[in-house]
Amino acid sequence: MDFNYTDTQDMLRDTLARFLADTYDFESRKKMIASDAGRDPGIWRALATELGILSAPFSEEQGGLGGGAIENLIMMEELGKVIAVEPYLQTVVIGGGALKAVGGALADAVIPEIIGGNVIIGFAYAEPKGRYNLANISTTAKKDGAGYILNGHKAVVYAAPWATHLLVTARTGGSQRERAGVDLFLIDAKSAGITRRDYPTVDGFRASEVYFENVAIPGDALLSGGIDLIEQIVDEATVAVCGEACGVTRKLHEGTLDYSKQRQQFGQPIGRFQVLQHRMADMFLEVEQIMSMTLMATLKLDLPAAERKAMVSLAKAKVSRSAKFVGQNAVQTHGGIGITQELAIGHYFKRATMIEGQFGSADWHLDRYEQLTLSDVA
Amino acid sequence: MDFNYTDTQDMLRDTLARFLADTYDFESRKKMIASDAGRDPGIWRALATELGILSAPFSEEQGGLGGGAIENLIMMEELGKVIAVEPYLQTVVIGGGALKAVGGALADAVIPEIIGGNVIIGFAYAEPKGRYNLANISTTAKKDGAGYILNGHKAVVYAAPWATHLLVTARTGGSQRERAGVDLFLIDAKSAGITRRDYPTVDGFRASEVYFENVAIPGDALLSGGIDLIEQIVDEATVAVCGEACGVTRKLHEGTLDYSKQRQQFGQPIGRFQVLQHRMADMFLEVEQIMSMTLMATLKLDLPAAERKAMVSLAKAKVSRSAKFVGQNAVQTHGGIGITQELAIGHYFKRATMIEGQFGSADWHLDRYEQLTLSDVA
Amino acid sequence: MNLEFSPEEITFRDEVRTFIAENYPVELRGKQDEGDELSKEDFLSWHKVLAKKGWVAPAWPVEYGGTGWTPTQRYIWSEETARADCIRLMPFGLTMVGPVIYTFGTPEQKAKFLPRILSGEDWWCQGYSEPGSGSDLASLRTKAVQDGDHYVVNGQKTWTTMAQHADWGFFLVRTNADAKQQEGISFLLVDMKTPGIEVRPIITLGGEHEVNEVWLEDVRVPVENRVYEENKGWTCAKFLLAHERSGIAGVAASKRGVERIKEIAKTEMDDDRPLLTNPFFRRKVAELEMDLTALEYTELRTLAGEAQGKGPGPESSLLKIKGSEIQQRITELTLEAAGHYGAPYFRGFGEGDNEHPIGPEYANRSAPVYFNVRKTTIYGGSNEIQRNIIAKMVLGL
Amino acid sequence: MNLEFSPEEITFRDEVRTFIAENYPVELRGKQDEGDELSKEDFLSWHKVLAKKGWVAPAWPVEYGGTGWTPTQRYIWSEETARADCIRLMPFGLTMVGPVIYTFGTPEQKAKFLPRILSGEDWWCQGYSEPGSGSDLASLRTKAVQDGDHYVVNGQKTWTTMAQHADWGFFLVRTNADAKQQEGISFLLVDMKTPGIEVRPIITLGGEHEVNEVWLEDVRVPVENRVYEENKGWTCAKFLLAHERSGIAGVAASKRGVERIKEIAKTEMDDDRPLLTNPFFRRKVAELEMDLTALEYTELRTLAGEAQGKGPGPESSLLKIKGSEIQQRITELTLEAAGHYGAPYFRGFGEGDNEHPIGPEYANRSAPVYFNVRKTTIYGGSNEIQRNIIAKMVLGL
Repeated sequence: MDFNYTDTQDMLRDTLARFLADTYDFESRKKMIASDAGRDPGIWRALATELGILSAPFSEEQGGLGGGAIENLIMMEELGKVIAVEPYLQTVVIGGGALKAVGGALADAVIPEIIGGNVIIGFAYAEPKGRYNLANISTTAKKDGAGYILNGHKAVVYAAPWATHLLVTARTGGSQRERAGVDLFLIDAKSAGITRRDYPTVDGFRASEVYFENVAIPGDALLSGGIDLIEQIVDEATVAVCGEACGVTRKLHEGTLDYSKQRQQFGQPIGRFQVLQHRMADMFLEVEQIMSMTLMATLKLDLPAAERKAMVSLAKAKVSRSAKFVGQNAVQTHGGIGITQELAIGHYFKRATMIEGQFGSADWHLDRYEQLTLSDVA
Repeated sequence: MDFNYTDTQDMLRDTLARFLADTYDFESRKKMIASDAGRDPGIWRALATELGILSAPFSEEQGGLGGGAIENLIMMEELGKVIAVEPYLQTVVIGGGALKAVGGALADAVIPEIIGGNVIIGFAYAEPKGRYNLANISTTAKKDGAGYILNGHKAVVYAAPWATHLLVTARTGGSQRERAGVDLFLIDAKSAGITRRDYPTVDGFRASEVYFENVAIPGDALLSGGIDLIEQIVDEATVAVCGEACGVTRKLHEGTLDYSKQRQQFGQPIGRFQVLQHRMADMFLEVEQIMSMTLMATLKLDLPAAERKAMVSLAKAKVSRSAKFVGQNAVQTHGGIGITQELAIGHYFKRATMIEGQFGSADWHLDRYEQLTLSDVA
Repeated sequence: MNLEFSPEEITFRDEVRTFIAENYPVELRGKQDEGDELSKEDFLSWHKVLAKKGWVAPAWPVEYGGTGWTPTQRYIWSEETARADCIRLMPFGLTMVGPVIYTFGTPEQKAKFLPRILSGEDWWCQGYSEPGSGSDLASLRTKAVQDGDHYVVNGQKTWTTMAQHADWGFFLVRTNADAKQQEGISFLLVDMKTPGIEVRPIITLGGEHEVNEVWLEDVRVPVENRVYEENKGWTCAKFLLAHERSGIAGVAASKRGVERIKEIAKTEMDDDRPLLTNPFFRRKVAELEMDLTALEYTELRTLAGEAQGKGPGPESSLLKIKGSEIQQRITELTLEAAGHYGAPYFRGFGEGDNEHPIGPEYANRSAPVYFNVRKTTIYGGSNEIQRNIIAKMVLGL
Repeated sequence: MNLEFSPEEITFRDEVRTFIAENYPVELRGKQDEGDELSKEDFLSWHKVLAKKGWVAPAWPVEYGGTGWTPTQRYIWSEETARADCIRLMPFGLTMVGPVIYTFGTPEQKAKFLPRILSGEDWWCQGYSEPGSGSDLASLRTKAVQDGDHYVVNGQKTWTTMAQHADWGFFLVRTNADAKQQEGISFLLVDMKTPGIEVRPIITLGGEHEVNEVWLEDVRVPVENRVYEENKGWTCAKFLLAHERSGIAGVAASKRGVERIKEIAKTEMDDDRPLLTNPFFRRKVAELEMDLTALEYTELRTLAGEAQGKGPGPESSLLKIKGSEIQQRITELTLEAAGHYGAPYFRGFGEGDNEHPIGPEYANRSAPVYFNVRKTTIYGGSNEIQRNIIAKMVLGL
């Protein structure tokens, strides 16, 4: 057993942290998300070219640094610390992860473009009615000669307004909610027949409703692997979001701690009040446990699917609950100022709140865990 | 709407409280429960004859004071304040309640004996396997001429070692778990074929496993009403236990408050520490809500069965949870001394703990509530 | 002891129900439920209907325009308005400064201000909190120095709800810097159009402009606008805080909130079944109903005590604590129900925008309302302060 | 970074497993699971097996009789012993006074005491708490006055676990009443057979006699039995408290406890189905596993830090807080599973009593164990104290 980061990993973290400290202060972020585009494309370009770190989780053959889930964790944690709205999760973790998993010509073609910062991917998996069941989808991909015809409506596709490509789940066969027949496609976001309705999200990102109307896609857009592949990449994404939560909640805790040392009430810093001291101790406990669970799940991503799913779900359930606890108590300890747009704390709280439900709520993940591990009472 | 007690009710409470203050101090109680009998029969006699208050919830025609559920609440609350082990719940609330509900010759015969202190009743309803489902019983009462033959095993029958009569649920027909065919019998505890294994309970009472082996009982031992009647009296008993919880938790809170004002640590009474202050404020909140829910449920006992059950369950669920919170925090605030036999607080805690599950845990009652009120999603 | 309404009370309830059904403004329907931001016009629209009927200030003494209702009638009133999803009027005039004026004010003050509060002519705001004095209200530093028949007020207030619309504000100011904190404070009524007042918006997490900073620079306030004695303003403030707490349980509104969640969860799907059949979602609803029932009966017991002349004491802190926690849990459940559609940030339709909203209608405002309602455990004396009050005033710690 | 055991570690694990299977005393099997009260003989029986093997004090330095295991091996050891339901040895000699002696003691003290701790010859108890000093340990008042080559000790200790069996005790005593609280304390090793010592039982809620009061009247203790410098006993005490906390997470034992609940809930019926299929009971089990996993990986991270030379710092308070809460939740669930059969108070079989216990076997001790385990959030520095420590030492508040 070993919990140490390698020197390369430490360096990756330092490089990114230093870059974000220079570019992603709270005021700069505010401007980015208020801009028409909702981001500063220069940041992504710099990550790709100047820092060259979008390559971190890819194999050396694919032009990467030879990393994997731990590198994604490091990246997500640091991005979380500045509540960055960069499409790293969608593009590198999810899109890149899917391509790594299937390999082949498509991967060889697209991964270098991801590393180079030329491809941004939106993950179009959710639908208006399916909630967290990845197989409960109505979007269809009908075989049409060598290709497919895509029809459907995907909900709340983060990063879609910026995306060059969409990674889409669609049904090629089987009936509603059946696992068999669900497939994954990587398609050009500009394909004819795709329309979008773009909007900001409450946590500062941009997203879209994406509508597919008889969108013709080539046969090689299919990433073979079906629902198993989709579950795998969603598990990887879930753990990456846990990594982001490590950064977000640590900042919530630190910010609250700092505030409590400065803010005076009743003639003393509020951090002198024992009730707030214990609350911040409890927040510390939760932040540490978020870290522990995220590491655990990261290190278990390579296990067989049933065990991987169980442990990812256990981690996400804990992270969801702890993020809620930390976020709510950070706001409460700040008082009114905690729920204004003025201070960073409120923005971290908003992101923490959305992380709670992303890729499944605590209840949903506990349910999945139970189905996998506590159902055998024969 | 009116939340006032009548003068008669106030008087009832005062009479009982004064008597218990004289007779049921902590040391006296300790001696009673450590004695062979496990109680001081003189107390019950005095309640019946000297104070004449076992008559409180019975109608005037039956020799009572014309009271009902509110009188039971008052009695149970005051008994709870001294964690009395008297069989009021079993004898007056449950046994008396069943007889009041059915009326007739049996009621006319037995109620005066209850009032007079000559009858003590054990309620034999639980079984080793049925948990809280009152219809999931294996004890059978087979018709035999004019009477019945009883066979079975009843679990943890509180007050059975002291009982002159047993109120027994048994199946006269139908299959396991079927509501139809469950009936209620009031029988002589000395009937041939009844054996008992007696033991103390963790909360200071005495109880028994009761075994029926071909016990012949007369036909008029049947209290007609079946499962509906049984549910009604168990609901009444449940609310009475909530009433007891009012007394028990109030004492837990008061005792903790007193202790926190005396106990010195770090040069000051521990009640000066804000964390303990807030905890005791929260205990106060819970105690008040136990009172509110108990009053609510008491006043709704006469509603139609579905609504009565829903509101009793809502009350018991809240009382169970709040009693746990108050009990655990009382002990924690006392520190080590809270879990010794020396101080009263630990004994209140033990009773509060057993109240949690009595007649159904919080989860069980929430489940019943949901079945009754939140199942209609057509 | 009983819970039943008398025949008279049932008649009253039916009268209220009919009145609401016939008179609640059509354009307001659904707005409270959806958590829509409400405009000044929205509030005034319902206010004026009630004012016309004489029901706008149920708790006021009859001589000043109250209804003379019993506590039970007032309970019925709040039940019925919540049940019908009526918007809740702003409290600053009706339940805050109004009672202070009729309790502590001069005959002139009563004559001048009370009718305009009732009519809706004056929109009030509250100048209490300051950047440096939140929970520690008595440490406020905005000072008022007498100059002839005026006070000259300088300082800064914050969290001033709806000050952007206000005609008048009631302000706590320091009139004696040498006295002990609570003994040098006065209670002033300030015309918000007085020169030297600047109102600056504070935008909260959901994007709402509800609260403001109010900057006061050499603001001249006639001495006749001081309520009660100089340096005795804390008496008014304490009176008002207790008054504020007793209504803050918000039971009737929360009941409506829980009903709405049930409605949502009956149609919103959780994979292949209605969300309300998910045992854990359903359990959270049941737990809300449980805790809300406990709060309701605790409030009823308090009301019964009040009817017997026991004023709303520090016990009312209980109502504030539990009421606010329940309000927050309702918003948490709504956001949970929204699932993916909690994320889109949608600020209502622009002119001529006829597109459908994104996701189910209730979901649009679920996250902003969730964020916004975090305030309920902070304002009106934070829940930490309420627990301090209970510890000190009720438990003697 | 990886979680896998090396081939050597797997070999070691198999060796441990085999050793336990072949050597764990037959008469002890099942006792830990059932929460049975354990006798001195029970403890010694297992102790001696381990002493013979040389595995009784894994964490001690090799020179004093430790095993020289890596942190991972120690982790495997605690996993495997818990998995096999081995009873947990009393910590007073092995993990408390032993480390103090080999860290701070004289060569003579080491030579005299350490071998007898390892062999099990001496049974130790801890004289720390006093009736007036619980959480505020440094306020202790038992005093020791030097008289020639002896200290004369007077005072009273309490919560002294298993003192009724003890040969030796380690005591904190005040040797300088004028110094600041923590600076006048010394650490003494006391022969429990010395005249003037009286041990009085304290019976806890489940009826157990685990803890005692220890009264000391003119107890003469040789000065050579003082560990470390006079008035510097607090240094030993702090060392020991940190040492105590790091093992107190109890992860392996709690894992076993959760496994046991699952076994129970697979057969125990909830009406017509196994209790484990009740969604709410099952959810509580899952939540326990979730929190226990979070604790386990937090402990592993701490161990990894220790392996790199970062001592168990105040962060270990986290392990104490969460570990004790989880232990309590396990007992709560067991009691819940017992249903009606949580109530009978059954203190084991008398001689020749061949009757079945009342209810299912696991249920007999469920309530007493629940009551008893409330102590885990109180002892070893209450969880309130641990939160104070985190606030002060980690958060700088």
